[in-house]
Amino acid sequence: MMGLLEWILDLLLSPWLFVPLIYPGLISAFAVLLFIIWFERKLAAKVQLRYGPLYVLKRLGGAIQLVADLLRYLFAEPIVPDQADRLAFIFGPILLFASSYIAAIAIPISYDFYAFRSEISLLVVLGLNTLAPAFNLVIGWGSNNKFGLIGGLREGFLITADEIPMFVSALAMAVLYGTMDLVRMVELQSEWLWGIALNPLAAVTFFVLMLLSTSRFPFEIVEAESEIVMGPFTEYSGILYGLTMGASYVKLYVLSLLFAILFLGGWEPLPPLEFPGSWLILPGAVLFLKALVIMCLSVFMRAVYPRYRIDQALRLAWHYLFPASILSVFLSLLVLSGWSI
Amino acid sequence: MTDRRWSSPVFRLKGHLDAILTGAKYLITPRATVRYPEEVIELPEGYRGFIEYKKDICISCGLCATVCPANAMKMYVERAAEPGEEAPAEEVKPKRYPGINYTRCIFCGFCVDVCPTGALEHVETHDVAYEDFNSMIYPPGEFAAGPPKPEFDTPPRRLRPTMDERRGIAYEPAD
Amino acid sequence: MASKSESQVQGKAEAAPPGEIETLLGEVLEGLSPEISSARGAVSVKVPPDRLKEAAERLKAAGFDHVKAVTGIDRPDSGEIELVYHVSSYLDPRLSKWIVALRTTLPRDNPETPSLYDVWPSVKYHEMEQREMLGIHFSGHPDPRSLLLPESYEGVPPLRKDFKVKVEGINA
Amino acid sequence: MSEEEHVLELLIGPQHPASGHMRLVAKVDGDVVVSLRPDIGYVHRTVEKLAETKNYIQIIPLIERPPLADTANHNLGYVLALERLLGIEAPPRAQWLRTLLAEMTRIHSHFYGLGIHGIMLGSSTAFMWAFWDREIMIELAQRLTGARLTYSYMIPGGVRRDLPPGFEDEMDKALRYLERRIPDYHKIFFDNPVTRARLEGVGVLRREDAIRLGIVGPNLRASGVPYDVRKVDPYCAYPELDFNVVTREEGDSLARMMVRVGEIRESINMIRQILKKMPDGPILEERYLKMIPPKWKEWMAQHRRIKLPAALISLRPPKGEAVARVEAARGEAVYYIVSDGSPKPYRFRVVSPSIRNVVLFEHLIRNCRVADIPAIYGSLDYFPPEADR
Repeated sequence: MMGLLEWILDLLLSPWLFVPLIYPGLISAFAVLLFIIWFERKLAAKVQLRYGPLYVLKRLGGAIQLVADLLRYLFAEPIVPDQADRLAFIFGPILLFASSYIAAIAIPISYDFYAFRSEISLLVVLGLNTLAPAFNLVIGWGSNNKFGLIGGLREGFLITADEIPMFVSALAMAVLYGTMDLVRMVELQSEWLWGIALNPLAAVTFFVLMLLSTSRFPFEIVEAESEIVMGPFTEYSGILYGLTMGASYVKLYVLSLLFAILFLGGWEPLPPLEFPGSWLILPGAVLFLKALVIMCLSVFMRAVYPRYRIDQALRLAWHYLFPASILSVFLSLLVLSGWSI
Repeated sequence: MTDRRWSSPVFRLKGHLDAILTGAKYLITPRATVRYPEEVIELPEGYRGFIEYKKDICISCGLCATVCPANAMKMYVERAAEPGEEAPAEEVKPKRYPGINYTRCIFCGFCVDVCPTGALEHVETHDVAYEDFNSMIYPPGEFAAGPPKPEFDTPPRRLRPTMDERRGIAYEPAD
Repeated sequence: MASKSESQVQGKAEAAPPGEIETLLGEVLEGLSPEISSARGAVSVKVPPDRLKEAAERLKAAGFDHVKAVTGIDRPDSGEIELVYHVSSYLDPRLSKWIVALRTTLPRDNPETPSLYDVWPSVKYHEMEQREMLGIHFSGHPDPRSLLLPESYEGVPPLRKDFKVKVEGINA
Repeated sequence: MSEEEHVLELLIGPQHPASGHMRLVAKVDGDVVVSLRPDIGYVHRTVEKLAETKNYIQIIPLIERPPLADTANHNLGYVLALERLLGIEAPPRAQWLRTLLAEMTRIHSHFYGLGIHGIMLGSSTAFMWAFWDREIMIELAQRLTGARLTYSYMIPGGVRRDLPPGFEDEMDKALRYLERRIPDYHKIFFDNPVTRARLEGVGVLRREDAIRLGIVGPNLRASGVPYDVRKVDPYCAYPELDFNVVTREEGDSLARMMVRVGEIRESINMIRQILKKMPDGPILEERYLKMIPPKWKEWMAQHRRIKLPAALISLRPPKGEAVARVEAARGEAVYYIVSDGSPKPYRFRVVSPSIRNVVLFEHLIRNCRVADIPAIYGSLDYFPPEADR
């Protein structure tokens, strides 16, 4: 009996299962999702002189509001409109959610704990992460709704505008570290300085692009309630809607983890503690906390900003962020040359 | 008259910073919400809420029903005695008394202001929930039995609003 | 804010003394057989229906640059519908003191009049409203839709006196 | 491609988060709005016809319903027209009290408009803040009138209540609070670079067009026309108040918003002056005051309220007509009453500011982007029930 339990524990703790399934994969993604949406609402509410979610578990300020919402979504009937393309309509949200989360498997959580280590793991994360917006297009087109169509097209415009500069500003860090291996990047940062100090331009650009690609304010353009109702997700209800709504937060989560690794020193510095399992828990927790701070900062923007118009967001991306990302590559080279002197 | 400063990216950057810092400042500002069923705002004196009817001083003039803009107030004829039947005086010569229909009442207070004897007066209540429309209609007898009162599961905390220079309205415990 | 001084000038502008506005209107509308009257601070000019548009054009030229209200009044007793355009001016401080009621009467069974949209575009929605509410036909109006009533509405135009509102009486 | 193939007809409303009770029929080519047609009437409630069935005093609550955020100014417009018809005038203190409530209402109505504009641009903070600060004036108005919005405060010949005790101090604190808040609004919303980007140069209404189309209120003044009924045809206490007409020259959405902000500041100043200069005296015209039974005099003085004399219930104005205009928060409101000598008006005409501004939808929302529809809509402070009446 004990043998079986140990075997299961071993299996779960094996990185090939633990990473995609538990952390930073599916389960922690869900947990973060439940927390961050609640926290976003609480933050906005505080700035707006009100309480936000309160009555579901009042002692903790309504902390499990999202669990209640999730239950409601689960039991609500997902209505598929007659005129919609059923296949695209139903599988769109599932694939959207899956593709938002899938990049998490390539994220290492300590020097020796990762699903796989590759010379190009940065590219794997960025590449997988680019998949998601395509399904927004599918959803928008498949739901056969004019607002959905416009929302999908907006996403289509934004894909290139945010992904290309994001690639470049992430690659600026690869240039700086001389590697695309995320584990090696953390190692180097612990020897030198955090990435954000070495190349602040890349960090700022990456952060703004993160907001843009995950549809946070002020770039909440794809959904834009007062303009196009809910964009691609206008026709959705029930758990399918829940998936579409969660997808962008999961994407934010993955990108925040990446941000923490690229710019904030990953799981370094580790607190000098020793306890059973600390080899896994400590670096994981440090990385998670850093990512959480980034996420909180991102969702705080809801309380500060209105939304840009799509042409303004595109102009910002192409006129300012894209040149800034190119500049950050040169900045990396400059830093490197300064380093070698 | 367009502000030229806005064309400068540095000025815009300052605008972004200002906005974010102002948002952050309000993270530590006290909230304004009154959590209603647990806390109840005390209404000012003279609030135009539900109406109290003192039938004993009513002179059946019908002005309240005439002035009512929403036709909520109506004069009801009390039970009239059959000819020849022995009955109390008010049933032989039936009087009319007002009754109110709160599905229509708009709480303008004209009836209260026009009542020549002061038989009608507002009470500071506005939050009564009904289960059906019929129970919102009060014929004279029920109307005279007193205004409806809100029911709370637990007695609410009463808050008195006072103006405050820093918070706008400060709600302080009333008792 | 730049025009603070301008507005103060306007605020202090002398009102046309009584009589002056009537004289002015008389001059402007000369030859259109206007009946000018004033009561309770309001000036009223009545013209025959066929002169309405010309009167409007002349008033516009005199500085009355917008219409505040278009009102049809159904008068079944005399078999007429009275049409009133309340006009005034934004720019001329001497005229903007006044609201001039330009009025005419139309036969009740076939109320038709040229739309004043060409003269004052500001009448657009008011005329649409009077059209559906009183059944006045404004020929040349650019928008044939109904405004407030549903397109499918049929029956007596609601603001005609023969459209009766059923009201619950106070003793009902 | 032919026109039909690439123009999409977008039905915005009446079931849309930002349409209000109306439908906007937009023709969209890509992200550009080719043309837009407002379809109103979804909340038409036949005020003009209903008024013909009601006594004059019963119309007061009726005309307060359509312009819900801006009741006092419309109440005032109607009462002024009625008083003109009756040939009476309210005593000075009543005039000042009317002005006070009118300006308080202007402040909370403008906050309402700014808040709606905020949420249309996606700034939930501006929305929530504005709706909270609106509450300040509503709370004070409630102490004065006994109701939050539907005051029915002004009656022919005067007002129904006098200032409650301690009102001046409370108002002073409230005004100082609002003055403290406005800089924060500037930082987080008005001067937020995103707001600027969304509003500057968007929906420009040129001065000539504003005049030609008969636009009213802040929308007119944002296009550089200093027309304000409070200056042009002053009523109540306005001739004795020192205030500026806020105007802007640009005529874009930002200018319209900033005119409202400026008017909030002017109203704050005006309320200070009103409370300082308000004369003492009765709050109801003498002839009506005399009709109130003497036994109520003491009660009235104690409660600072009046009793309605029965004569006010069935006013019979002489045969004739009267027209009055007021500067309501959203613009000039015109009231036109035709009396045939009976206790009910023969014809009653309300021209609310929103019905005069509705033409701006088709005029301004053209050759702009889909995202500009709510940006311009919000800047107009258009209120569908007020337009539909």
